[in-house]
Amino acid sequence: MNAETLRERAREFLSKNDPSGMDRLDFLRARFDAGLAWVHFPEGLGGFGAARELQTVVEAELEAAGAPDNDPRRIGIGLGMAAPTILAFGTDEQKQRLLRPLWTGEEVWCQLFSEPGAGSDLAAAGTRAVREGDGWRVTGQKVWTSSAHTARWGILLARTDPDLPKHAGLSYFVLDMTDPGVEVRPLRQITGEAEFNEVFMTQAWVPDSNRLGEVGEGWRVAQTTLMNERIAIGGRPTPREGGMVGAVAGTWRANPDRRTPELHDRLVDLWVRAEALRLAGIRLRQQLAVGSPGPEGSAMKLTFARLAQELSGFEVELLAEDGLRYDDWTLRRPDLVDFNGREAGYRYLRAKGNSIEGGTSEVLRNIIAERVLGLPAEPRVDTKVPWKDLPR
Amino acid sequence: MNAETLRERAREFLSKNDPSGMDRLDFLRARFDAGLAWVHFPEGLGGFGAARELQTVVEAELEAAGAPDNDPRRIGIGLGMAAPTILAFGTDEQKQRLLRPLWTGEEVWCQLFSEPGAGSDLAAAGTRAVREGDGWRVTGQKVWTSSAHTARWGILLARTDPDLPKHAGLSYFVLDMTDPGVEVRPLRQITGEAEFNEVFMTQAWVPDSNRLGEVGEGWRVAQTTLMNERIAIGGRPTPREGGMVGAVAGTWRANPDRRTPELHDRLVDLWVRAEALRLAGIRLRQQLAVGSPGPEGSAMKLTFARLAQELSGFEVELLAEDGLRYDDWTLRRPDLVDFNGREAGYRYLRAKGNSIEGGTSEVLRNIIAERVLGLPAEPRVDTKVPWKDLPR
Amino acid sequence: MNLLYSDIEDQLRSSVRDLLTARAQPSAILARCESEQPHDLELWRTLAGEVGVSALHVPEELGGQGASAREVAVVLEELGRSVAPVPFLGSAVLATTALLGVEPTGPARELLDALGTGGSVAALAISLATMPGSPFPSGVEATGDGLRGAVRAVADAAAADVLVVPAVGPDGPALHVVPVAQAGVVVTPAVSLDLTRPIADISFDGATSTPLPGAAESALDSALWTATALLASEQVGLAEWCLTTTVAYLKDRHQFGRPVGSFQALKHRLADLFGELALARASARHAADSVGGEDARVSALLANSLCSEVAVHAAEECVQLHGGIGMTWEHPAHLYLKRAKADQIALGTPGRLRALLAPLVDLPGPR
Amino acid sequence: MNLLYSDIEDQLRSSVRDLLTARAQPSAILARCESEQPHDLELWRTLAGEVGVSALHVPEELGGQGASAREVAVVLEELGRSVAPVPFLGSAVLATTALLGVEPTGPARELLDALGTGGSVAALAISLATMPGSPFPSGVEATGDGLRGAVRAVADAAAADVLVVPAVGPDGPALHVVPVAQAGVVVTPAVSLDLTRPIADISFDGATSTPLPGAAESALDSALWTATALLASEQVGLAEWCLTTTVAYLKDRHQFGRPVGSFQALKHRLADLFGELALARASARHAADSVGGEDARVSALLANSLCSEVAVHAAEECVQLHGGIGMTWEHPAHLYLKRAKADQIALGTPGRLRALLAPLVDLPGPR
Repeated sequence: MNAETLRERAREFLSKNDPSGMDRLDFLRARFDAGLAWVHFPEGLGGFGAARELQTVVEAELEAAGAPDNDPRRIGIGLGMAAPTILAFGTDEQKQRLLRPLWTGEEVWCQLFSEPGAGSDLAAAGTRAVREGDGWRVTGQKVWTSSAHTARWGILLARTDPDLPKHAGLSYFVLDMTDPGVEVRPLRQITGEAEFNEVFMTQAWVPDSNRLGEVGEGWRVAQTTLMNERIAIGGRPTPREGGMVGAVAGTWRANPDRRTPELHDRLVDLWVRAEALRLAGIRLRQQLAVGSPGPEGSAMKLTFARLAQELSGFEVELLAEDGLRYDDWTLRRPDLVDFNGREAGYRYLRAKGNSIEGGTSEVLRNIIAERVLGLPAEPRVDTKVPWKDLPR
Repeated sequence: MNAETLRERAREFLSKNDPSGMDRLDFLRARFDAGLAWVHFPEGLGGFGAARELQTVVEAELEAAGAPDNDPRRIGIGLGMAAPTILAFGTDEQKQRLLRPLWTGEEVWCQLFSEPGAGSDLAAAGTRAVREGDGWRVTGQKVWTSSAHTARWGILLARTDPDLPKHAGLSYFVLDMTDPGVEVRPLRQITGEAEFNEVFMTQAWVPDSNRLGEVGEGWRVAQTTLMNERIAIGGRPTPREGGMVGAVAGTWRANPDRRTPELHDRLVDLWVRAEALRLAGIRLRQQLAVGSPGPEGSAMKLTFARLAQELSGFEVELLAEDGLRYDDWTLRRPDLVDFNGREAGYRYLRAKGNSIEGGTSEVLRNIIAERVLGLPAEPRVDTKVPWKDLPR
Repeated sequence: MNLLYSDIEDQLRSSVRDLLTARAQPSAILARCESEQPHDLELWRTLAGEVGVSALHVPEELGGQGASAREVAVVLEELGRSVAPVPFLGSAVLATTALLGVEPTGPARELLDALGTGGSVAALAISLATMPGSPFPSGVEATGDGLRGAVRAVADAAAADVLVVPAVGPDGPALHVVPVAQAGVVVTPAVSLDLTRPIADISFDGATSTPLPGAAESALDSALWTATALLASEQVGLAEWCLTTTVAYLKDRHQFGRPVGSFQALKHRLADLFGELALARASARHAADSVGGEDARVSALLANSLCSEVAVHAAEECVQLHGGIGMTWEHPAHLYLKRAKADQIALGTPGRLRALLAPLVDLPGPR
Repeated sequence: MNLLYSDIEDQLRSSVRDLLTARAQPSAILARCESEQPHDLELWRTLAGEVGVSALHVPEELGGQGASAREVAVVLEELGRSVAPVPFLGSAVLATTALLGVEPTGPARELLDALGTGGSVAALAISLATMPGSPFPSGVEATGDGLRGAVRAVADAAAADVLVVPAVGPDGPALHVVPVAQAGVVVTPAVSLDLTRPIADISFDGATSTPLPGAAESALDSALWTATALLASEQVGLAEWCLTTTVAYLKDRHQFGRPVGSFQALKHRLADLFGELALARASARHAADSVGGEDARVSALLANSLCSEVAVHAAEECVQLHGGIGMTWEHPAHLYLKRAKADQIALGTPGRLRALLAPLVDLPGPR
């Protein structure tokens, strides 16, 4: 399958499915069924096993034809994390049932991994799943769950055997978020808004047919999810000044009277690093395109978080008196985070989350040091003890 | 014993021992014998058990009378480290034999703790002392030994039992540096000079009467030495701009054409932190004077090292073209380190040692975190294993 | 130079701390901060009336405690540690110091008395971002028809029943005493980054006022310099809370089967923070000790610029090292982060203060 | 924009690296650096004559390799990694680029040929600290009696048998070719911070010279901008050596019964350095790729200012994390520290370069 064949296939599909004359959902379903959803997925599951890079060919054709998209940012967790995991570990029935409405956006997904007591240490998750007949009863609390309030399904990491060491006693489930045992509460952040949720499960029911992977294999399944999360983050190409640096540079340009020599050098230094990070992102994508992604990618999120925090902290200082203000403390539930839609104080506070969410900067540094640089692990005290005996 | 009595005692001593008409060494010996050497030492050992703070009264009287001093910087290791250890752990004979020539400077001391394989981990020292008759044969290598080439005695940490865990198998000796089994070689540093030495011991002889403390008690004895080292470092009051910041500020003032806005803010920031460090030192001494030293002292050396490095790095940048030069790479053996007697490049390189010598900044951070902040220790893998079985 | 805490200062600290521990717990502060009345005026009346914090550095002959700026600094350390929403900075530091700089008779003396008991709360009508040494503000004019003009970002103004307003009239600059409860004064609370010391904007449209005789410019100057020196102590208290709270949390929190505080990378960061705090404390004590003395400006700029950086760093580390919980609204860490960031701006950002300091210590800039 | 390494570049890299591994081990460099001849001219002749590094970006029609600045950058990466004392920057980058900027005929062409084979070594007679965009230097005058004047801190001058000298004469600025072996030229090696790229001072007292026809100012400008862009790659190579060497040492070195590299605080610092290096490399590749193009100045300033900071940081961490051994003369870490610090100054310190960059990216300074 080369680009030309694919382009033809897309055109042929469009000739039979005119987006201007079709219901959006019907169009998306048809696109899925035509194997043009994600071309690297297998036939019958929205693709036909083509090379991943070729997806861009399809997107270009469809975009040119004015086709509706599946609103990928809204359903990012499903697309980026749940789908690759279902593909890798799901049964045929699970794939058939779940992937199509996931891709079309009919069913939103959320991720139920983090717990109040298991943040960086995800493998210590304590949410219990107890076998009952042909299913499981799940009780516990998850946290930092975006989209939980709109989600139909959650990918859930739960403890099925507390007597085993922590990595061995986990299993991986698909939880029906409409189950009466599931309660979703908004979790307010320091910005005032609530992007995330807490999810409380009280004897929530999961049929065993909604298990992904074997019992006790949850950690391995979760690794697939997390690896895909890391790939998904920070992947988009941006133009120069496309990120937060653009907002801050704009504030600088608009405020000549607030400039000082000290702030000037700081800004140029931040600008330099932001631009270098952008170049490093371009370099990474060039590596990916020739099939040899470099290890530098693992450091991108770390640098991104630091820069976002320094830039936004700088901006508040630059604004001086106006930095004493905030735009709005109202408890809101935004669908998407948009740094540029809010003011400097919001950016400052929201950026604090960049070094926490999706793996803290501390955990990322461990990963870089051990997996990229090959430095030895620290002595571990938690890997051989039964989970129930771990100090917490 | 109050200040007044002591002042009278000093005056009485001076009336009998006129420094202007006496041989320097005779005067120092007489001062020692009169108990005016270190007043907090016991009677007969150069003092008479007075409060340590009262020493300043004696110094003031003697200085006013033009008395010679014992050149304390030249014999700092003896005064600051060997003497308190001998006092705490020596036998009466050892104290009588060693303390007087130590204090008068007739016998210079050096410290034989660090080894190439035992730097931060001093307790892993591998220099072996093997019992032979009424003494010990010592074989091994020590490093970073200042004054070794002028020293008569060395305080030596050596392994007397490799089958015990590392802290338990050490003993503490006084090594005769003139022994034929001792070879001293200068150790050249990145500055080009050799402040320090390597000391090679090959079957060097130490009579058992030169052991300090019990066999196997070496680590405890060494703790006394090290505690006194930390007290000794960074203790002197300086005037504003008295330290390296003065040299750098001088370079700034002398070079108006090399100033830039960026360098300006950096310099003022460094100046602020240097002055705050000086104030913190004053505060610490005020605490000591009222008998309640605060825990902040442990952080002073850490901050000092960082500032010295930042300041000297800044100065080289400020000098720009002249920063490409160095004053002299000749291998020299300076008696004392004097930042101000050399140029910017030397300061830059020499300051790199500040975060290594006398305990690395990394070890100091561990100490602050555990002993001051009370954070838990890391899991230890080296404390219960026989020393000989440790990985190295 | 005395950089220690005296016994009297320690006693004062413990009175203040006991009261704040009882009455200003984070949950209570959080519940209040989005309410109609974010300032806790009841707590303030107790602090002022019972502990006597609001007239500390007012001379005894003017009805005050006759203490020095050092004691004011100790109170600020405790208030920084608790981020209690009381108008200490606005009323007891800025407004009171300004009043002490003009002729302390007549209306000035009456107002000092009222502030000292906590019976009245004042705010000095200048932007909280005003730097020490700034020229006398020209935003409010004293006309035959009363005061006219506006001031933005005034600390504690929403809690004040009376304002001390720098205004320029036909006879030059003067401080005016202005009751809030009149038609010519509108105080509009701003949405503030700092939830526990909210700012407000004030407009004057023919407001009735009493001008105070005396040297208005030097009085305002003195208020700004004193506040610059003393705010460093609030920042020290705040940074210390952040360090202490983080250390306590990391001792307790377990991940990977170990207390998180046993991980070396975190230990080293906290050790560094401890080192910064030692510098901050020494410089803040020095600044408090130097108020009114020869080295006052240098020590105020030094302490405020340094402590601003340290407090923000401490608050940012506090949020980060708490992990997810530190990002939540229900945990108090964000109150400290917001206060630290606002304090960094208050009375001048660190870089702007360093630029002021440079010529005072013979470090001239590029030609 | 291509930020990767091409296969040809990889081959070039490995030829250079193999040679340097065989012939420029740290012990040999150390032994040489305090000798009478700190440059390794024999190694240089091999690099120039056999590997062909000295005429890489000289067009084929001028007898060069016809490669681009990208390949020059790859050689600089390797030279940064080995700190081999060869006059690549002075001769093959600065002098050669300057010669390419004037009319490449007659004496200029002859000199290019001689430099390309390694038969001759040149230095561009400007201070290594000169910033790109600087005005044409006025320190050397072309008079009827030959060149007169002096230049300080010229990189690689002590290794040069010929100098390319910017001088101002009655007809304006020109580049002059000046043989070193004459009475009118005195090259005095300076005691240099950087032991492996020593500088020298040069004085001209009636030196015989051949003025080169062509646009001297733009030729010099081009040499400075190109060198600014490419030195970033040397800094990347240097930083990478520091990181790799430190990682290897910390895996091997044991303290407290553990490999030192298992201590988390050190791991985190090295991870941060790895992140910095990723930015440095991307920016250095971008600068090399942009030489002569539209974005050349921005990318050169960006890369050099950033890579200067990263290289110094890497070298400082290398020394610190090696502990005592890193402070000794016998360990090569100091050679890298000294090179990194000198490179930070070369062609402008990072702060000075950022000040140049600001207006180019519409970030104007305070009014």
